[in-house]
Amino acid sequence: MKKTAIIVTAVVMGLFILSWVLKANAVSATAESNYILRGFLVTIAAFLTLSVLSFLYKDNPFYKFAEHLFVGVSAAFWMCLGFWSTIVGNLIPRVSEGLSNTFKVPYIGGDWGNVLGLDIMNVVFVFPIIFGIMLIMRLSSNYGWISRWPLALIVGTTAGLNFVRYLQSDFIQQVSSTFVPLLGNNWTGFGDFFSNLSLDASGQLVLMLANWVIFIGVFCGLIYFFFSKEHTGAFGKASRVGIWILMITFGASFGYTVMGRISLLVGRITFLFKDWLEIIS
Amino acid sequence: MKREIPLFITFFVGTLLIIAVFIPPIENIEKTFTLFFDIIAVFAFFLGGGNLIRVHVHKLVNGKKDWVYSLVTLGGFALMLIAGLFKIGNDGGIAASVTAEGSWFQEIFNYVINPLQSTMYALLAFFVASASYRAFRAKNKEATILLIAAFIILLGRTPFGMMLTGWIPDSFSIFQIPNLAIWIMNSANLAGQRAIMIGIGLGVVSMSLRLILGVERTYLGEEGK
Amino acid sequence: MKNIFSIPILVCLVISIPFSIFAQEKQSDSLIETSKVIAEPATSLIVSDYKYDNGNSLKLNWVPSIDDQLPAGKVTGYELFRSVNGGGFERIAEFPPQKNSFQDDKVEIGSSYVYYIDALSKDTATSSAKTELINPEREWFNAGKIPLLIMALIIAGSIFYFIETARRGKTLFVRKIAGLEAIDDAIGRATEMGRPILFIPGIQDMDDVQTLAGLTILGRVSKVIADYDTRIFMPVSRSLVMTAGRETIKAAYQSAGRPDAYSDDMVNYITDEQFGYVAAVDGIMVREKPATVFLLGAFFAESLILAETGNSIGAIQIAGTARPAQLPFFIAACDFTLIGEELFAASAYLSGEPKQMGSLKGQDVGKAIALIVILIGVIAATFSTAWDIAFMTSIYDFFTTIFSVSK
Amino acid sequence: MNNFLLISLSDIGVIISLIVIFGGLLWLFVRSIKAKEVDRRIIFIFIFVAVAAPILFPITFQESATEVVKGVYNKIENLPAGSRILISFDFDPAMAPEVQPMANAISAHALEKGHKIIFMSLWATGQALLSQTLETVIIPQFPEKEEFVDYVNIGYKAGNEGVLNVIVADFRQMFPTDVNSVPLDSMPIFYNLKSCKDLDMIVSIGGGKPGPKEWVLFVGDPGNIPMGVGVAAVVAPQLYPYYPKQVVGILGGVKGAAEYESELVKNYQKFEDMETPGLRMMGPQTLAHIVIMSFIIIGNVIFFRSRRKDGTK
Repeated sequence: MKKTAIIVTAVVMGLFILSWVLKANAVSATAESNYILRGFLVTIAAFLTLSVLSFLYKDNPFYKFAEHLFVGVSAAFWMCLGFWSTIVGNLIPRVSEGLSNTFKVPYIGGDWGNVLGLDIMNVVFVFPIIFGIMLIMRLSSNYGWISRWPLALIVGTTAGLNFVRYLQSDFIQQVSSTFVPLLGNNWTGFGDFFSNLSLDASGQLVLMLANWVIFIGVFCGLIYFFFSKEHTGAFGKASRVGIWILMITFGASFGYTVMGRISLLVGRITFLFKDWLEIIS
Repeated sequence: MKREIPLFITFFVGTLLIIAVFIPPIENIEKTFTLFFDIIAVFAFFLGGGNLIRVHVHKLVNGKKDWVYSLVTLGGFALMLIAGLFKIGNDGGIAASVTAEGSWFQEIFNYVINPLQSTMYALLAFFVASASYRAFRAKNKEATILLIAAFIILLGRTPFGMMLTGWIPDSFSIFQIPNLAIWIMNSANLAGQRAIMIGIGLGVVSMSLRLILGVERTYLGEEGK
Repeated sequence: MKNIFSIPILVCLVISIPFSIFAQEKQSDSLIETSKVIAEPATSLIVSDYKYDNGNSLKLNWVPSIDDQLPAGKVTGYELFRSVNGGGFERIAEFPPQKNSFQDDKVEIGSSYVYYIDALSKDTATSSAKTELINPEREWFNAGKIPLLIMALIIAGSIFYFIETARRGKTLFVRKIAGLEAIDDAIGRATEMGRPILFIPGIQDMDDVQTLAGLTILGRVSKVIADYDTRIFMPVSRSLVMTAGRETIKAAYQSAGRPDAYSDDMVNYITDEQFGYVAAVDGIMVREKPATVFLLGAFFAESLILAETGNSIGAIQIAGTARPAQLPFFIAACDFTLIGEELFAASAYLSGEPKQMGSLKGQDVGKAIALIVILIGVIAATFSTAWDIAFMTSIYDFFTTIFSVSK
Repeated sequence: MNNFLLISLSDIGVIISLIVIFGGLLWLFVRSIKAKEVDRRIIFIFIFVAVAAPILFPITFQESATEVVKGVYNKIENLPAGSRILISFDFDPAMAPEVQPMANAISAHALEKGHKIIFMSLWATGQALLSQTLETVIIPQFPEKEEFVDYVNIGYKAGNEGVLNVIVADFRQMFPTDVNSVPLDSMPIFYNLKSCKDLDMIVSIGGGKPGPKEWVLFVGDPGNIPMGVGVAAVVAPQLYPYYPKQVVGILGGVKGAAEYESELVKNYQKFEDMETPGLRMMGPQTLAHIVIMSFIIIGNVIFFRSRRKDGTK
């Protein structure tokens, strides 16, 4: 067991170096000056790609390596971005002119005027700093409880913002979008309707049917979500239709999604074939 | 005090933000609070980063199983942090964009994070297949409906849908599978999505209210009373 | 039953009274000028402050040129000019023929404005008279949002009402929710097998209500865990969620009387990066082989990666999210799925507290309102488009006004 | 002669891979009649071959634009020249193969019509992809267009929906400068443009959060600005409720991109020989779909066979 592991590692290392050399050689033919580094970078990208794909077979040391590297590098990636774009980009310009100059970002404090000789914006934006520090108090065992304050602030913000937002876009807007005319948009009477009974995809009957399905679907779907009433009798039947509609929705969304997922794999395989192996152009 | 102040903060901020929507002069206050959140979240990064270091150093020192990999994590973390905070290789010094082309930060992103990220994402192509193989079986009425809907849409997304049903005359073109697929997406699928969305809207409203009123306070580590 | 439906009907009736008055309000048309020989200017250009805003809109009305009264008349369109604080006039908008009003949303409080409008014919433009100088004004209440306010009050009111009713001791019925019934069994199973439980609260931060819903369910789950002494892993992708998660589990252990059994290592921050997090969680799954996996919160593309990996190790999986796009994957790959609203209801349901149960009944009032309004709206829309019945059209207009996204 | 050989080589490749795929599926189907479950790794191999083979030996299919896609196309087509359009790159490299073709096609179309484009991103990781589009599509295809006049890249700002909340009222508060620290006030394209409300159209390309949905909720709806969206296939059904009232059209996944490309190729001489990554990607798509559908059938055959077995016992 141990032996095979060593052999596999050795083979992979060998291939890695081979790829590095070949790749560096291929890159050196172009204008790129730093071809040894470039060859290494493309090789490592390919190596990491294959390492992750190997997880499909089973967990293995290569996957573990890729996973741990990913965690470390990406955690630092987001930390740096948060620092530069939020702290330097959004906080400093609002609290301190001196620091803004140090970091060479345009100072925007002072937009809100002064009270008692203090810049309002400077003062207001000291609060998140205080709350941020309170959060870090978590590390202290005696004063850890104070980290609940910033947590409470955040939860309050979340609750307040989402209350109106969801009410508007997920409730109110969706309700009014369901006001569909059950006879279609250009109804010309029953006579016309019966003399023109085609199942053309953009035809009147089909559009009408869609509106019926939307109406009944939303109606029964909502009934399914009722919590305070036993789903029996007519109510139960409607809730059952509701489940069916939900099932169609889930099936349809699933089927529709497959395409996107395949594209991602196309992207990766193209990378391997084109940028690494260069067997397609 | 340990209890009441956080509850009061939640109540006060939540109520303020709801009322602000209706008062034009302070309707922009939510932007300030969104910024507050972003700033506090960056402070939280220090907590998270510190925790990450603590966990892996702990593994390393105690020589726990797979400690070698903790070394990889710590190494990657340190490398990226230095590259990003000191903007190594970014032309223009401190004012340069942190993601400038050619910088270490961007190179590591391009050749390490990007392939890892995209390949993890690409695993979905395989999992979508294995999930549909296992889950789409006609076990009962609901599962059968799920299966049929998925199958029609899948067919409709390929040229084969048209090849199979292209012979159907135009006056019955709804039965051509690509048309049927679009029809399902725009009717039943839309209805289901809407019912779910209306429900979610109410769920969020009710949840927000419970939080603001302090009925729900688990996140503070307290039992509701 | 009677309770749920009677409230919204009553409420609809009451709120419809002031609104029907609103709907009746009409602009008085001024008389059309007598005709002249060439392309006439537009007349009666009136500018007024747009009420109910922060002073950033002005409303303009005019009577189209007399040559624009017939279809295919001489007028090809209009151009609107504006001067700010006595400066030069600039063109700010153009309109097709027959147009007679405009709302200028690009004004600032503290500035003054003058407008005039040009009627364009094939090769000339004739100007209307200039308007009076106007300053946009700031109001302290946005009356344009009254419908939203009313909806918010009704729904919040009924939730509040039922919370109070329940608090006073009236028992309210709540139906069973499949996934939730399974939670205790799933934890019991993990205990029997001696394997851990994995809890994943989604990948969003505390600014998403779904994360909060996940955490409240965690509160109930960890109580059972503390009793059974089962191991729990909770890798998270946001450090704020880590903080909240630790607080939650710690409190559960404390209330179970076993604070020593709690350790901060139960909850760990991995990385903010979506797929980095997924890679790590997949690793944890195949190495620790949890018997039960909870996926409750906001999920994106990773939903299926996590659920399929969980399935491959034979774990019982209970999932729930309010992201409609991810629900199909959970339905396909997990044993139990909380669909949308059920996720939010779960925390209330699991708590078993009357107050929380009451809020569920309040939500149902919201749904009842939606059902009734949809029914009326659909009927009105049907009759008004098919047979053009004025009464139905006004009902339809009334409901679409209330149920519209206000600016 | 050489050319002829090449074509036939690729044809042989196509034939061999098709035989491998369909032969394998047939074998599995025969096995399934005996109610034998298939290991998930076998499914993985099939998917890999079905996707990899058409990349090596290209197979393409015909596409024609559907109504929802035409909605976006026609809106850009019918805006008067010189209109200002904002295009937001709200995706990361992982999502890029699916949605970047749309971003490229729409940008090229808008510039060709003489519109002015403001590029931005709500995703930190979208910024690099945005530069990529500028360098590989905009600059080579439209060398006559000037930065700051015809297009500008204002880059990324952290804050997700917060950013949207601000720019719907004021751009300069969030983006005082463009990505290279050039103040917005110095650019002709930003002349008289205070907030999103002054734009003629917004196109958001993405698939996660924040993305097109947030654009609709925070900018399109409150500002009453025409919105076009391009999304990863996974979220497209979720956006259908917004069409046609809140968005003018939706491009869903690679198929949406392929349809848009086919429309461009059909109507513009300039784009006749353009890169059509969307159209090209439909080959692997089709084969993979067939494989998945076959596995659904195989799964059901196994299910019914095993149920019958259980029944007779």
